[in-house]
Amino acid sequence: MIIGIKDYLNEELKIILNNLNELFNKVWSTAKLRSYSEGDTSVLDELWKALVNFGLFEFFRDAKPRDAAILMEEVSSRLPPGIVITTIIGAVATGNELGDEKYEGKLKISISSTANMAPEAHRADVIVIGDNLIWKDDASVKPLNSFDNSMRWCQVNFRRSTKVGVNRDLVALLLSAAIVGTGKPPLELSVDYAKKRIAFGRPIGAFQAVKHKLVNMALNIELARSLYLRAADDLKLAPMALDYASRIIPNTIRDSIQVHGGIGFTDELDLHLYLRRSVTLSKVYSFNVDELWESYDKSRAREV
Amino acid sequence: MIIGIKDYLNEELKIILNNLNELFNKVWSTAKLRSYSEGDTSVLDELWKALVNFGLFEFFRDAKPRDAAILMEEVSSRLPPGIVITTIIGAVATGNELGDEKYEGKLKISISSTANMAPEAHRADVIVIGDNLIWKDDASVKPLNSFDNSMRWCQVNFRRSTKVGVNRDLVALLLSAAIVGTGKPPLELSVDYAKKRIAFGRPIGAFQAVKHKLVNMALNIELARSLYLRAADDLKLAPMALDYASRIIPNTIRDSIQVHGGIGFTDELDLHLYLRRSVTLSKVYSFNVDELWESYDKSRAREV
Amino acid sequence: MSESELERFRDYVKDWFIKNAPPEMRIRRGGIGWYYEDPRFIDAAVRWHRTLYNAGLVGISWPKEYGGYGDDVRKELVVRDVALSLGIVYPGCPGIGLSVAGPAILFHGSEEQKRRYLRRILTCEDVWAQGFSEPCCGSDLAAITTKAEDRGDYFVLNGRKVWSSDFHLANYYLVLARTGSPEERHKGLTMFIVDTRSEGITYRPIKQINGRPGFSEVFLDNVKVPKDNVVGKVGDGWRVAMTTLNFERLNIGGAFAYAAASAARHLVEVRRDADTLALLEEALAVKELYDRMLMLALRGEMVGPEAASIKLLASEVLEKIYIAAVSKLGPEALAEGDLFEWSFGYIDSKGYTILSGTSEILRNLLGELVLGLPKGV
Amino acid sequence: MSESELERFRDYVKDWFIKNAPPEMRIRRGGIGWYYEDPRFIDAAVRWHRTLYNAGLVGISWPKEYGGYGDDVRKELVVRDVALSLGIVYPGCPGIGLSVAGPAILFHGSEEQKRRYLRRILTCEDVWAQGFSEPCCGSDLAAITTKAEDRGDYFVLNGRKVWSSDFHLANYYLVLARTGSPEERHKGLTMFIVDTRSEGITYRPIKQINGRPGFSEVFLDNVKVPKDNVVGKVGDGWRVAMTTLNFERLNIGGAFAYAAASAARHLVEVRRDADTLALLEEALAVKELYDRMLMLALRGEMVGPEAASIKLLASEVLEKIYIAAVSKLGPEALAEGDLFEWSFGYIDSKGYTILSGTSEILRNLLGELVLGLPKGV
Repeated sequence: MIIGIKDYLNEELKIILNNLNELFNKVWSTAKLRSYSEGDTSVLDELWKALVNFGLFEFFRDAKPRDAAILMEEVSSRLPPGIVITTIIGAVATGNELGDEKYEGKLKISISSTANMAPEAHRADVIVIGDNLIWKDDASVKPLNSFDNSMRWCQVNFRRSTKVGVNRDLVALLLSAAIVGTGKPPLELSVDYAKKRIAFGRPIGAFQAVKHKLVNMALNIELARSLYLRAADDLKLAPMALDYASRIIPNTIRDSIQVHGGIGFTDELDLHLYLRRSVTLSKVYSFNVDELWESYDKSRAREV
Repeated sequence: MIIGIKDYLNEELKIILNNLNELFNKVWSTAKLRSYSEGDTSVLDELWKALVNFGLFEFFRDAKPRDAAILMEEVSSRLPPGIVITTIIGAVATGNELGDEKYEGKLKISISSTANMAPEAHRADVIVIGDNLIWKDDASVKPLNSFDNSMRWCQVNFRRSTKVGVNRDLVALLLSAAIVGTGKPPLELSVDYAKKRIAFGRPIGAFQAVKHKLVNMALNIELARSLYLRAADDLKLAPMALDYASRIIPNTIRDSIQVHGGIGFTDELDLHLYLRRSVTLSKVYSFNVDELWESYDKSRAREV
Repeated sequence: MSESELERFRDYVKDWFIKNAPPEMRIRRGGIGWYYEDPRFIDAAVRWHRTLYNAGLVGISWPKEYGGYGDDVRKELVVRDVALSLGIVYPGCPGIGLSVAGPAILFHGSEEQKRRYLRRILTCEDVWAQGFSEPCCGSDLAAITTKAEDRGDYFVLNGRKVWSSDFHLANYYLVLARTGSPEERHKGLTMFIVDTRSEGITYRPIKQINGRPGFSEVFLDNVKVPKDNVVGKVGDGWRVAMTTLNFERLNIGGAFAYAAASAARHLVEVRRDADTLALLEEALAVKELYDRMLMLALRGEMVGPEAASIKLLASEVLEKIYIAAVSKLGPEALAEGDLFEWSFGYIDSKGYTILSGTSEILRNLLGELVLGLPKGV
Repeated sequence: MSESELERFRDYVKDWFIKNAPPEMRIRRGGIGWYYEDPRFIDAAVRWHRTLYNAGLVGISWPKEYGGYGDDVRKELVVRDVALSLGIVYPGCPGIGLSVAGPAILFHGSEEQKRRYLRRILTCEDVWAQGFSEPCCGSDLAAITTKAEDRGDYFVLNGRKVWSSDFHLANYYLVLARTGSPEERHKGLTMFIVDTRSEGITYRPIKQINGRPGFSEVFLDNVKVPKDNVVGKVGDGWRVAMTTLNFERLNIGGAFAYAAASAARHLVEVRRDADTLALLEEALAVKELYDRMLMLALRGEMVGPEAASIKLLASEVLEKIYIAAVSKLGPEALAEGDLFEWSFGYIDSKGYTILSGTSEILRNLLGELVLGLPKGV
């Protein structure tokens, strides 16, 4: 809410984002997300079909990293089932191993860097763990009760895999954008709430404790967004952008609950859904400290 | 300002603290501290004599760790020349190597854990670096322009030393109490200022941004104090108490400058003197991370 | 009681817990020990509570004439410390009987109320809930609108309450209601003991983001309350509420402080770095501040507004510990298995800085009542 | 200008700096590069500034008719970035001419004022200071009391200003004064250009806690100011001040942002751990946000209140970096020697979150003007 992405919003992108939002308004809602969490796959099927028709997956075929990340932020902010996110990332970050089908919505993809664990693997046709490409039929997949059951962790054991080249920096870029996306609606909900909710005779947003918290939330999101935009031009910074978003955005969503007070802690509001998704996205791909420094050094080497 | 030390304040200690404060009111001031920083040693001589007559150093001969720490907090809050602090610590933390004179004010002591550096060594009769006991005549001491020139770092080279047993936990305890002491006056000055200074038609302490900052400052001091009081009963926690106070209290003093705004950044106020001293005290003795964990494990072993 | 006697008592309690605590009362790593919130554990928790009471380990410092043991309060500290260190639930009774209703009645109740209610709180024969907040007013308690009308022999209560924890389990309800006019704000309030089975009471459990039905919205529709059930005097409800809240904050804060120390100790078993060291230090400092404040509170009988600092600090450090744990662990913390408890703490602890006074309200209160700063606007 | 042209320009500038920057204009590790504040460096800094200007590296995007180079603003970003990355002072002129007075005159000044002042700002022939705050009112600028009375041909100013940085070096003074009544608050203000050598001006340098005479208290005693020296219109001073402050915050924030990125990069050479990684990420994010905002500002001419976010964020991360450095280093950072510069940054940076609007004031402003939250109380 400080500057958003207006500096990079050309006419084409603006139209795509608008249309995408209309699509989500029509076919998706957090109510549907909640049924998906409880195992109702029909809502996923409906959304998936709409996204394929819209050409969402197709868009990522030739998108520049920056545009891909900006679109990912928007998609993620609508909280689709986790498999939508992992499929896009899996498509963008792999080479020709998965053919054209990955951009046609014909393949659902799960991706992870943790041995034997992958998000949404039970919905996937193909699972990418590290540099292992695993087809559904070669794996036994056990979905686990998870922190975010709309992006469920699965235990994955496989009999056979082939090697696949994964652009880890691109994974990091898209994940950081996706995490930033989860922070946006809670911020907007909180600013609205702070304007309306009255306590001690005035809107709570008039009190500095609330006002300054909201400002910090908006700034945090803007900073995490800035870092991924920077990383889009210098991909070696993407792991740092992911690290940053992972640390900052979930806490920003926590603050949105704090601003709402007791009502924020109830399941009747959606805030915790964003929190659960945000944290889950932060665990899809991990870079250890050494990898982060190595990546920074490579980026630094390119500069003065 | 939350509970202070009232839970441990028996009649005897109360009288000692009151008398000590009267003494400082009479013979000491930050104006004198400023002349001391500029090289005027006469103000030190005057204060030293008064402290000896008062029996300050003598008090530490038999004091329990908790009482010693509480008194150290009070002494430190009055910002005496650094040599007063290091002499007390040097006396308490060493064994018989320095004889009775160390409690009689006949010896000025510098203490440090950093090779070739010691605070106030140029004022000391004896310098304790690590387990080296170095007499003035065996050392060449070069005072350096320092962050706090009332507790000046010196470069120390020595021709001869003897070994000395230093109770590092006691050093840590007294230093943590001394650091807490430096936080108290800035908090009090800030609370007073926030009650008087008017902006936008009301005292600035009415604004939550200021009010909550002051509350945090008071709580930080109370927490650091609580941890050193706990450590006084379980000395193995003293290095953690020092680590905590070193991280928390200087930042609390920085907040006191923030609360004062522009005037807080002027040399006309004393706030920065407390900040300089606080940071300097945090560097007298250092424990690396391994030592801190080792110390914690020893303390833990004593518990359930 | 001397230091060495206390040490021996600690050893005794430790042995006793190790021998007697049933498996379901052992807190998994990172848990806070509010297991009674989990419906599966309520019966076991109540049984455990009674075992503790019968063994002389609950109500240690409460007066003998009301069912307590009239003993040294430091023993209570020791018991709680040992229980938390061992990772055992203490005590077990749901609701706010021991932490809030008990102290409110001890300090403001009539002799008859003390005799009638206190012992049954200690034995967990009664479970208490609290009815202060309303949909209009959570933080701004002086603005509540639930009306209590004097009808001669009794009062009639009408209104709506929210955030009543464990109401679905409670048989008594401590209710703050307006006996004066709205303009009087906090001067027009009175505190009542209400039987939850009274005619006219209905409730709607609200699902929390932790997945549990922890609190309810409670509707009071012409509920008759006998005059004997006023705690303190009519119009004195604000003062009773404040003592009550001070106690609640000290008690909840204490539970959080001990949980934080325990969680921090677990965390540093999982990961040792500068962050976790800092959190451990902070947690130990908060716990020590709580111990100190409790001792002071018990010397002077009343707990002052500074008690808010314990709940404030402990809830915040506990939240930070859970955040650190989830942030440092891999996806294993986000799915069923050994580490899943951390993510329950992660979500649950977001409530700790809201319940019983948000951090923002508590900082106001500390600034104004403890530091003496001008009233906020 | 294409990306590859910009890349070539970067290489050119890098070579140029390496060849031409004198040793005393190379910032020691952790320094922010405000070396002109150190009296020993002023002459060298002014010389350096002129060298930069003559080489076409200052005023790149300013209009040609006023002494600028009328070129692509991205080149300005590149120059600043390269200078900071190499640890070289940029630009060198003391005071607020380039950062504040220049933009104020560019956007609100008369054609004559533009011609008269802008070029001499670029060449550092004139040094400017700013007279907004007063002892009564630092944060509450709308309450200032310095009076400007209309005497027909000229105004007469009376009052007292504080926090005027570099006043002792300045020959022009940008003064906000009250032409209306106090009740009008921000509606009764006007902005003036005042010659510091005018009769009736005296000043008292105030020593800062960093040991330097950075700012002065300035006394205006019947100071005559020609009518031509009003910037914008009479009564329009608040609007001029706000643009000016927006620019100041963007510019100072930019300097801080670049300094933070540079200091963070130095810090991670000293120590690599989770803290310093987090600070590096934050500093790079702030710098990127600044670059983005500057580009936006230049597309639409005026800088809005969101500029405050840069100064707010950059000052806070820079402060945190210095705190981390001093906290992680040994006593060597506290005494003369290679690392002493860190402790200068440590003390100096405590001013960054105060000057040009405290963090508290800027958060209010962002909350109200950018997020649209209700006005504070």
